Amino acid sequence: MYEVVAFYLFSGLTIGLFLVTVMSKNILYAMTSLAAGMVLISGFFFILGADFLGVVQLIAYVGAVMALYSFAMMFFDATRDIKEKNTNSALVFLLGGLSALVLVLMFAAPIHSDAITALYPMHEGVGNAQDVGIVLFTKYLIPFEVAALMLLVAMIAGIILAGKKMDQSLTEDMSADEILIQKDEK
Amino acid sequence: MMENLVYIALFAPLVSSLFSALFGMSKRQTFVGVIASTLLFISFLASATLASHIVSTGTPIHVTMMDWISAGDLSIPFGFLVDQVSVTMMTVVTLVSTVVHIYSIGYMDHDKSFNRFFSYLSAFVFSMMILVMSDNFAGLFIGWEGVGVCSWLLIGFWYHKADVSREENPSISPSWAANEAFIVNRIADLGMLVGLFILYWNTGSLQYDVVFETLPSLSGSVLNAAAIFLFIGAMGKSAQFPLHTWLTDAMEGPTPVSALIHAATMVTAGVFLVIRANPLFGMEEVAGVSYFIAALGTFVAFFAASMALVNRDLKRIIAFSTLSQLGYMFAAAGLGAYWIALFHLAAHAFFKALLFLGAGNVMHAMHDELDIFKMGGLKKVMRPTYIYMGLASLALAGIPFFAGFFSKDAIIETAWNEGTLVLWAILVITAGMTAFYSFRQVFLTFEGDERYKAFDIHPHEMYKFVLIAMSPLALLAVVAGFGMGSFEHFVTTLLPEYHMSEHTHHIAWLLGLVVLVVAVGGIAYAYKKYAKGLKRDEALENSFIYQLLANQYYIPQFYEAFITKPYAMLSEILWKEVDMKIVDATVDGIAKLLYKSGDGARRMQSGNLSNYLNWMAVGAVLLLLVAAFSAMLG
Amino acid sequence: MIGLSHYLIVSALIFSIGLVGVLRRRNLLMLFFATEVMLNAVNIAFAAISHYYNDLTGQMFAFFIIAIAASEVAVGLGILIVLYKKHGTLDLDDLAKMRG
Amino acid sequence: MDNILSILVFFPAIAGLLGFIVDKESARVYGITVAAIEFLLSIWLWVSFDASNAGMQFVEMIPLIPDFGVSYYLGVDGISLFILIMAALMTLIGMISMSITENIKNMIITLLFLEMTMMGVFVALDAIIFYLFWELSLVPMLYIIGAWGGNLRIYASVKFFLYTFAGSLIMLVGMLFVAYIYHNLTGVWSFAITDWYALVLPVEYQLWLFGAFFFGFAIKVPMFPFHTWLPYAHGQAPTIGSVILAAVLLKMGTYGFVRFSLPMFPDASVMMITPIAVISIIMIIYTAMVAYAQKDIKQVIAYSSVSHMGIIMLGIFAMNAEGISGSVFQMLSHGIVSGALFMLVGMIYDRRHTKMLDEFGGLAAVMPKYAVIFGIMLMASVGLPLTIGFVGEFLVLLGFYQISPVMTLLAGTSIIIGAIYMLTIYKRTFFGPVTNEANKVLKDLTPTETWSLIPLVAIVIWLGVYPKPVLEPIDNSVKAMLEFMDEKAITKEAKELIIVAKSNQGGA
Repeated sequence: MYEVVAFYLFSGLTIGLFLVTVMSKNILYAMTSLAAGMVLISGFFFILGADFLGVVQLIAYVGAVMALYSFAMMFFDATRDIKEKNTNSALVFLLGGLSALVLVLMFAAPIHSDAITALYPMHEGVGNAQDVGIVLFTKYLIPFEVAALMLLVAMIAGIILAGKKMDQSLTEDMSADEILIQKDEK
Repeated sequence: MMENLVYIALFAPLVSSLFSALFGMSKRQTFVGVIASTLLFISFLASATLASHIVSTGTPIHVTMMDWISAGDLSIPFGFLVDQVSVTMMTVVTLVSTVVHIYSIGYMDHDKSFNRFFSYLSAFVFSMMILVMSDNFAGLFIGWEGVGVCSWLLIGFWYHKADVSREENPSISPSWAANEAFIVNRIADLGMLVGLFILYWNTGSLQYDVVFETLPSLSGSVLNAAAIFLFIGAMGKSAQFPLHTWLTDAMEGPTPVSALIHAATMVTAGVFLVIRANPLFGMEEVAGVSYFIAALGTFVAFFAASMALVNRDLKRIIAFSTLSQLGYMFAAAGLGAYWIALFHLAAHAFFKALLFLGAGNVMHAMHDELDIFKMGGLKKVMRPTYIYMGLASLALAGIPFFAGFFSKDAIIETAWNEGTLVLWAILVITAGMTAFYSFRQVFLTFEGDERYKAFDIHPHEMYKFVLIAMSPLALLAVVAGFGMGSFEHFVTTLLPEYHMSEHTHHIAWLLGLVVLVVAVGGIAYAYKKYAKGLKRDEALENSFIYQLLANQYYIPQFYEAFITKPYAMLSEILWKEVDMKIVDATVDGIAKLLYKSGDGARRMQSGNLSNYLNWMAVGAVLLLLVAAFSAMLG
Repeated sequence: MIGLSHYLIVSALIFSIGLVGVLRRRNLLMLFFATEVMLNAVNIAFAAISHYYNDLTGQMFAFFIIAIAASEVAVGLGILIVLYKKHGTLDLDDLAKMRG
Repeated sequence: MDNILSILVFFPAIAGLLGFIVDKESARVYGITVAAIEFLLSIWLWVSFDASNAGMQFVEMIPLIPDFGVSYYLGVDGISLFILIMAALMTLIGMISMSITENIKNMIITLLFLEMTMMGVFVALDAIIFYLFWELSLVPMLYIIGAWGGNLRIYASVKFFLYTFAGSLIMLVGMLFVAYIYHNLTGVWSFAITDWYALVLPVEYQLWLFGAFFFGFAIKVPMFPFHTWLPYAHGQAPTIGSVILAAVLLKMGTYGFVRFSLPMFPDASVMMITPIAVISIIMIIYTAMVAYAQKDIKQVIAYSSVSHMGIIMLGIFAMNAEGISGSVFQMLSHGIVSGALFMLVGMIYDRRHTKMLDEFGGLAAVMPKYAVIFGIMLMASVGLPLTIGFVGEFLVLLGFYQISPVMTLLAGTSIIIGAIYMLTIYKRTFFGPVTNEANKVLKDLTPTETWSLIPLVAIVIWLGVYPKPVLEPIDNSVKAMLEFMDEKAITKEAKELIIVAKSNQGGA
């Protein structure tokens, strides 16, 4: 029973929060609601018994990713409202609505095939983290390593991209070209 | 020995043609004509020897030279068969050809394309020899088309003449007439080809002997179809209605050509085909077709004679008369009297060639003037020609003891004998008309007042040697009829015999008398009307019937208005409207559509990431929809 | 009782919200947020499927998605910063340099 | 000389590469020499060809991609042998009579490459190799039309290229599908045509595949309504381009039908007889009428080509040895005759720089030799007996009569309307008085021109009088093919319609 309550609660909150993310003009609001939504999503994971995933979600998303966004925001002027020309909004909502409709219809349809056998079944009495660990380090070892490498590459890339010309002020009204010109003149 | 003679008879004209062709582009050389004539004479001698051999032994000579086409089960050799029928044709063809060749040396004397002329003329004889000598239908078709091409070349011999309006010259121009002849013949040739196909697929061969042996085992409808299509072929070559218009237009060619091709030999090829294929046409099952042939022949005999009555063109009158006589031959062949048809063919070849050559003399004398209304009184300067043409006309009119009397009378008698009284009546009337127009022409040309003087023409007689060369034809035109009995005996070893019934036999003298009276009546009327001089009757010349006949029943105009012009128009429409605007435009349209859609799609590449995302979403949603629908359906 | 379909529907809805965001937004940073939303929606679906079919594969995929999302953010934000330095804006309409 | 076929294919290409270092002045002589050697090689091939053997000869096979069964597989039989020789001959004669002077070196090299592709198409026994040469042949021709053509050359060459290319892509899909089925059935990949022959396909597959191949071949032939690229290509191409296009490239399409469609899909072929015959008859009559309306001599001959190709198509679907042998023979005949006609038109164009009928008239008096040779070719074109044109046309019509008398009658009108347009252009060009002042001073054929045409005239008459040396090997191969088709056919209709020659039953 509590599962039902939790599900609907989380669902409602998540959808609401994400709507704020998508609709808000203020980056700060958007980011905050996004972070909150992600926390709630980890709630889904806990309900679904994917404890480890939930934890990773909290750490990686809410912790790392959102932290990154916060830092990034500091480079931009986040206090101002974003001025956007949100044209074609009819088309946007039509497409969004349509895709939602179709997806919902598809997922709401009863699933016929029961004959799906688990490739890597969960084990009774074994903790989720343990289970995940076993599969991750046996069957998915190579993807896992590749992912690790990818993260490393991404990290370096992020540092290099963001770290260029950190000595220059970004708040002055100067375009990058002008900055470069100034630099050349020195 | 005899085989060699066959080859000599066949190839001497070819050698002659090739030899003349060597000098085709150089200036006139008399020796070319002499050598060509000599070679033709050799061919004639060989044919005559073969004829006497066949007469004495009665066994046909059959030689196979080499394979021609063999594919699948079809095997066509170059094989030649010299039997009673073909040897008759060979002798007639080579004899007339030799005379015409010698005649041409004189007639074409002043033409700068003298050598070329002999090349064409000999090539024609070669083709004609193949036509008559072949032992199979395909070989016949080679000759059939070969004579067509030579006729095209020779009709259009004076190709440099410009096109003029139909009122000025009913044949427009030699090259126009040549093309008309070729194309009309091609129409008939298609029929003939189909006839060959029918025979091949039903008998498995195109050899005469195999085909004729197999015929009795075939169904009636096949036989009828074969007979009809073969006869369509014959109709074209022999210019039967409605494919007759080319023959009179073919008179644009030099006169020796008209004499050889359009009177004596080529146009009789159709008759020859029917005679050759007599085992087919004589069958019970195809009696209907044969009767149609006879009826059509009779109709053409009358139809052509009617047009000859009023024509003013010397050569065209003879051409119409040729047409009319071909009708007689078909009537005989259709009624089953093949040997009579063949006999009339031979006799007609002699006197009609003579008539044409005589007309050539007149033309030569009159500086190519052909209007008989502008002649008259020529007998003073051209007595030998007058005699020749007179003899030939007597033969044509069927006056007793001339060649035409025997053969034409036999045909008319046959019509009576078969009980086809309507045909008989028409043929008798036509005989009268024939006599009238023949002598109308002779009298207008040679008798009466000398109208040519008004046009400042100074006629002169033809060269002596030419006149001498014509003498064999004149002789034959007079005496050929006496060989009828032996001829019958000779050819009926191969052709079916045809005897008059007792009853007909008894009243034969009466029938002959009727024809004679009608013919003499025709001559007498012509004499009365024209011998003293030309008195033109405006009222008559303006009457509807006269105009109708003078304009050939408006058939050429009809063809032009309803076939030639619509064809050209349709072609133009097909090209400009259909091909350019529909077929090609569709292709270009597809290309343009692709180009335009590319141009339109280019706008999607706005460079704005947001737009791209929109398009991506559109695509994704579409894919989702497809997935959803296919899931629902499948 | 909550079944697989419920989760999937929630996932679909969240995904569509993300889609709307992606389509609607002109600010690159906001676009990033929207893509995060979409990624998370998919993660929910994976986890749910994993749960209901008793199979770990779904979770594995979710892990990798998180890893990819993290990399994406790292690189993407780096690029955003460079862009901002260069153009002083993150608005897509102003960045339309690819126009052909 | 076991690998004579490889030599035949690659000798021109290698010579073409070497051509780059040849001096510009001697390029023409070089090209003619190479083409002559190539022609002699092809004659040598004929001499050593065993006419009584109906199968593939001089076979060469080198696996290229063994995993997918692609191999370098060449061979020649009676059907392809003579097309090969004709291609070599027409290239040689086209080069001799060529009047182009600008960029002559490039032209020679292009022609030699073109010759390679033509040879390749006709000897390839592997579908991939066949397709390779098939597509490659477009490139030199595109270049010839696009670089040396008339005013609309870019439009014409692009149209030619894209149109035929689109068709052959569909054919490629068909080929891949056949290979796929072959793999499914046998477990190994093979693109060898001889292996594909052995496939017995369900009728439904046959129909689809027939359709796929049909597009590739039909556009090349070109069949109505895919023919509109041809008048443009011919109209704009230089003489040499038209000669090769008409003589050889068009034959690729009909050859494809004989080589692929008939033996691989006998049932589908039989089922498609009526539609194809209808299209062919439309081709024959319609394009002949369109030809009659043309104002440009070259366009007349271009449209007449389409009309004659209709006869060839009809013969291929006669399903008996008479028709198919006739059809293959007609390919040779049309190649030589239309090639010669295009050369003749090119010669008058060189003199007057116009091809418009209205500009001419009375040429027979000014250029008698030209008129004579044109006349002979014209007569061959309208199918006069004892010229090369008759044998094929006669056999085709004879063969097709077995299928349908009525359609044969309709197709037979070709001999009438063919004569109509041909005689009309002849009359308008050569007969009548010389009206145009410019025509009065025209020179007759030069010795080079005469001697490049004399061999063609000789062939036209030789093969008209004695076609046996050529017809016999063709006929043997065709009979063998028909017998094979008859055995392979699965539907009753096909078995009934395919006529195995009596002389071949139980034999070969």
